[in-house]
Amino acid sequence: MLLGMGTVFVFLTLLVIVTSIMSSLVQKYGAVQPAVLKTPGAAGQLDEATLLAVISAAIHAHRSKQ
Amino acid sequence: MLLGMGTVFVFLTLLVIVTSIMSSLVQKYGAVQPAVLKTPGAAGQLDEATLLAVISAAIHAHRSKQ
Amino acid sequence: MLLGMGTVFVFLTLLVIVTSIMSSLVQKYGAVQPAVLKTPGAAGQLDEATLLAVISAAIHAHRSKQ
Amino acid sequence: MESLLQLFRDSGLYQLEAGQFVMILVGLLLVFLAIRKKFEPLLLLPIGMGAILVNIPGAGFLAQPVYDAAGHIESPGGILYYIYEAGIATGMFPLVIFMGVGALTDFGPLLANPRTLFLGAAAQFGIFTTVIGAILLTQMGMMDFTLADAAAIGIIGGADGPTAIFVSSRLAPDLLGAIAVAAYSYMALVPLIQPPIMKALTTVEERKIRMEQLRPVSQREKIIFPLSLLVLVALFLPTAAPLLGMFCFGNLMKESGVVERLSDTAQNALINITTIFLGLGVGSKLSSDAFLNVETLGILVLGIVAFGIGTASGVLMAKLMNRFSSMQINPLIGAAGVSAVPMAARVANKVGLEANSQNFLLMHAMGPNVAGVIGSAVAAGVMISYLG
Amino acid sequence: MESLLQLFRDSGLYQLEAGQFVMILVGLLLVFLAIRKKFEPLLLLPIGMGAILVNIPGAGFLAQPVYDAAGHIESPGGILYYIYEAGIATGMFPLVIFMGVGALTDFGPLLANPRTLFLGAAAQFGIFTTVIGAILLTQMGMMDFTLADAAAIGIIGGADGPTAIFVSSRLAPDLLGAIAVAAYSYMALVPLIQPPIMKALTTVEERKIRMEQLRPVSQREKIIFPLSLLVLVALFLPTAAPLLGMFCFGNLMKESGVVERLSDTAQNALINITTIFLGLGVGSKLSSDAFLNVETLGILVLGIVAFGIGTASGVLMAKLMNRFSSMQINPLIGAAGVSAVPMAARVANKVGLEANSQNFLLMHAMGPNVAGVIGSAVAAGVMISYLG
Amino acid sequence: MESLLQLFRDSGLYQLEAGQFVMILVGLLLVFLAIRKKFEPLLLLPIGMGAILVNIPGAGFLAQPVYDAAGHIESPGGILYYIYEAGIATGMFPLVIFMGVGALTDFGPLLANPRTLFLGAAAQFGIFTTVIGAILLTQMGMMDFTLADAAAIGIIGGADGPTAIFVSSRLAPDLLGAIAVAAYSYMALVPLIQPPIMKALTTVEERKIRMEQLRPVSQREKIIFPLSLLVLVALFLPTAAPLLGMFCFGNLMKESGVVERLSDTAQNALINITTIFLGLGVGSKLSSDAFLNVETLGILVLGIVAFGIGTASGVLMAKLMNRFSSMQINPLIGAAGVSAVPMAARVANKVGLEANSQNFLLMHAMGPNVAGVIGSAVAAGVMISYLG
Ligand code: NA
Ligand code: NA
Ligand code: NA
Repeated sequence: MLLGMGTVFVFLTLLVIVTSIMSSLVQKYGAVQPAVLKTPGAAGQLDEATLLAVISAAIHAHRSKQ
Repeated sequence: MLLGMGTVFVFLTLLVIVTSIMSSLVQKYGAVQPAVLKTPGAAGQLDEATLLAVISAAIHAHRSKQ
Repeated sequence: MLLGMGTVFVFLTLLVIVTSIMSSLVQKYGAVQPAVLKTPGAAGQLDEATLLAVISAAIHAHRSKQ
Repeated sequence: MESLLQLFRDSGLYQLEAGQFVMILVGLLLVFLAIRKKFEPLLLLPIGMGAILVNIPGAGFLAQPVYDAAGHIESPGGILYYIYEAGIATGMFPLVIFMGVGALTDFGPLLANPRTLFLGAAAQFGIFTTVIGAILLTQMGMMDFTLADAAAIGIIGGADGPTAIFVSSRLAPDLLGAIAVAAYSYMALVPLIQPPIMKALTTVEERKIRMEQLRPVSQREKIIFPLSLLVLVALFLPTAAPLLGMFCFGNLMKESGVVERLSDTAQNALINITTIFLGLGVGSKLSSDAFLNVETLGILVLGIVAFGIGTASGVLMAKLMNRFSSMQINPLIGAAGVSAVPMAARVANKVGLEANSQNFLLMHAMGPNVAGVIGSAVAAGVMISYLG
Repeated sequence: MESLLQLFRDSGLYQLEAGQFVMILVGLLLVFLAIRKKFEPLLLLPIGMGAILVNIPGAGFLAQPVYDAAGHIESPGGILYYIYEAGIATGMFPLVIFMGVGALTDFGPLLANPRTLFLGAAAQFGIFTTVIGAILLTQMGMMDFTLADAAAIGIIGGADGPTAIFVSSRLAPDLLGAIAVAAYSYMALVPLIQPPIMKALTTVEERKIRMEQLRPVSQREKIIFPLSLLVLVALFLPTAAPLLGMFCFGNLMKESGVVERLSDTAQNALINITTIFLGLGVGSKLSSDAFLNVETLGILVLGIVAFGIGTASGVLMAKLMNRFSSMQINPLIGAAGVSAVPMAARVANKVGLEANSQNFLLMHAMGPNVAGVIGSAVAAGVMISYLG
Repeated sequence: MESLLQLFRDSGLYQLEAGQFVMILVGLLLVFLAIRKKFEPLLLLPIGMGAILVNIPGAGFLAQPVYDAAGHIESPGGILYYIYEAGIATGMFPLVIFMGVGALTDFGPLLANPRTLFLGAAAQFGIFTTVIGAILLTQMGMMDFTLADAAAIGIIGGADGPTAIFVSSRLAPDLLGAIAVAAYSYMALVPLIQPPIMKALTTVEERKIRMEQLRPVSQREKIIFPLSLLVLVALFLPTAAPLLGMFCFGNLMKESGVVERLSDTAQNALINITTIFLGLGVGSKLSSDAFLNVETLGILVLGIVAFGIGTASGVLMAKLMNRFSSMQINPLIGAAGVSAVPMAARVANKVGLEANSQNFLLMHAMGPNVAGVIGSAVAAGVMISYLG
């Protein structure tokens, strides 16, 4: 059981090391903080398409009035 | 494979014909454009019942005050 | 089939009796009407934690400005 | 050339039998009724589509999967096969729907006036009469129903779709399609079927009876009620426990107020997903050989008789109760005892308003209405106990 | 000591084979492309994670369950095993996704201009060319594809993920992983792959063609269309009925307007849940022995050829149609016939705007775009009819 | 008469055994604790209802289905049978829940202060001590636990419900009910169990330690972290990969920001649906013969011991770390290392505020809190590696 507890510790120590290295690398090289873009992803694409559709329809409608 | 492609074309040609006939029939006979009713369906019925309940409760309450 | 119908009646009669007793007991002893607390339950706990987090972060931020 | 022949042999035109063609038309009719006439569209639209799909020759929607010796899929089954076997043959879908209905049900009106449970009991009279009717028709040689078939048909009179499907899946799987279609069709026809019966059995004076405002019901009563019901079921009618147990569980999730996210899901995402698949699965039972026969006609006739008797029994029970009590009940709300929530309650309200434009019966009718749900589940338990 | 050895023997380091290591890197690459490059993230993120998980040695994600004689589970299977067997081997997940896509699709632009169906047909040309290509490669001894494999690979040219997965699960389960990855990758690459082809095959004048505004389409037409399509499928191409039947059902739920809660669920909770599991299940097919071989290279090359030919055929078909009709079509919208909704339509719009900044093609391109979905499902039906 | 006897023989009263009656009371108690005392109601309400249902004699909630020779259902199984076999025996439900928990978890505080992972490691000490305790109790002849049983019981000390259920389903299915009930009960009792231990092991001065504000963590770190964790698991502890793989997948869906609709579904509809069925399925393991015995008592006692030791170890580890570092940690946050997210973190915050009303520890405690989730999943992997 000591062995079990040891494994948990060794594994989490590894994770601390990897995480620390990762964080310092990101902070060093990923200098430009990526703005938290709320990209809607492919899921949002249909909505975006709808939006574009609405806009182009509005433009059409506007033009046909002139 | 030409056969496969042919089948796709024949099928979609049929669909074009059927769709065109359907559309012209609808436009001819279904003259009165059915207003796009947002009928909430049976799902909404409970809500509607709740609404009615609230209304009748309100009327009761109003009356009991008089 | 009379038996079947009888069973339904006997069972629902029992339910009427039990329900009536239950209701009168609740109205008698549960005098203090438990306000209908909209407790968000464990599910809401994360949100609550987030809220607390935001508050404490705001306090920290405020303090660090001083 | 060979390929062309293969394609033609695969085509629907080549394979289509008359029965399948008629069933596709039946499916289209159900879709039409759902969309145009708003006949219980949540169920009849998927059922109609399921009926169309299952009758497309060569499409294999009901194909059984084939496994090789190692247990790997050699040829996959059809989607409707999987849906039916996993959700309907097992009884899972109607039970999950019942849980969702429980989470949508407010027992407040029933708790404010528990006597309305008698109305919900009386309205199940149609169920048992119909069973006798089905047995008689068989004895007269006009139909060929077993006792189990008769019981499943009778449940149509309970005006409760999931209960009818659950009982059919246990007692008469072959009739499931016809029974479900009949149950949902008659539920949709409540505004047409009930009013004449209600008016024939009541005087204008009775229809004008104003009922006392219902007392407010505490949250605690609403929490204890489903638990009491469940304990009674456990003690006296365990065969009704699957349906009523899930129903009480759903209701407790709602009323307890501590698991709102589960209650919301049971009322929305989960019941909707299940409804889509339940409808398709029921539709898959509408094959021509199961539907296009004289038994279906018998089911439709017996179903509407059951429905009518249930409505009448509810109204008459209310009149009977008025003889023995000073607290008068408007007999119209007895008709709501058939279930068909909340349509039947609204019909009672509407007929009441015709007699007296100031008489709002809706909340009073919701009591027998939800009592009817319990009543038909109890009747289902009785049937399964005798015949299951 | 014994335990320590056991732990080491269980560890990934000890067991990891080179192939698994490479496949974990492939999984990480897919995740990277999904997150950083926004390559169809809804699918490629779960697929990438599935690929990583399935290649962890000793984690047992694909372990088969072991049952004892009494039918009880002795040793449970891995989660990816259950997901793959229940959802992908059966064809359930792609069909449920297709239902959701149907509920997300607006056939209005197609109904306003049904001739765009020809563009959706033409763009399937790539599918059939690729099949011939795959057969040739095999005859030349460079690859080893059966006819069924070739058909499944060809569907990549249809630029429709669920269709490709459905066909692969029926005709070439071993290639499913590579085919799905290729299909979704190329769908994501539409903005890179299509424009050069579109520009090479059209003159600036053609790209400037302004199209008439689309007529408004009534709700009734939108309701009748999916039913007409379904009847045609039933009569002439039943093997396409699983895909198109579910698609029409989803669309009818949306357009009928009477089952909004079901339609909402099909468009959201249900399609999302299915997408998560579909992605993981597809990823589970990315084992090193199934993916790291010359066939995958062949699939990738053939896939992009199919894609390119499909794009070109759509554009050329539009030009051909302009010869025979006075109502001019901007040939750019022909490229949208490959499906990849709505990315391909947006690319057509963008290339059109480059030629003429007042030329909004998006709505016009949505017609061939959804026609492409129908077209590739029809092509899938043809393939399954010949080879299934 | 015969029928009446049948009904009576079917009734619960006739069949009810004392054990079942007691277990129904246990179910009602769990429901009461869930509703009135808000003890983890999301799980304990469904578990309690499942316990009631499964102990209704003759209701058949756990009935096994019977198939005929052709593979058709002759007699369907009970709903709890299907739920348990499909979702819990397979391990699917806890894994799906873990994915949802991943999508709900913010690793920000942990990334800002990765040393808190040591606290999450230390708090697993209770797990291993308990295993030894269970073995000792068996050797003393007081209980009868196998090594696998002992390991499953120990996981209660991890204060993580899905992990406990997952491990039990693999190592000790017979104890699953009691272990799950113990795990969730103690998680609910965190505000009662932890404070005395925390206060006994710390001085007022220690509890007053103010911690530096956490640095902001970039989105990129949050994206890379779950992938790093997954790679480490793949390399060094594959048996923890099912739990941590799904957890990392859920977290990546959330943090990547490109699949919001999937992440939302994983956090809501999907986790809620799974929670309902997981609870019912766990409850179905609360049969009288599995629960009403001395082993359950042992599990309850060992569980709380494990919990207490875990809490103490976390606090002591924090004190130890303060000896070797100038950056002081308030030892109270060590107690949050047991998991029980976010209750344990809130308890740390509350006890901290009692010592110093300006000391907000919540965000600092979230680090060890989520570290505890990782820690117990790692411990679970170790157990399965040794004993699975
Ligand atoms: Na009823
Ligand atoms: Na296509
Ligand atoms: Na833990």
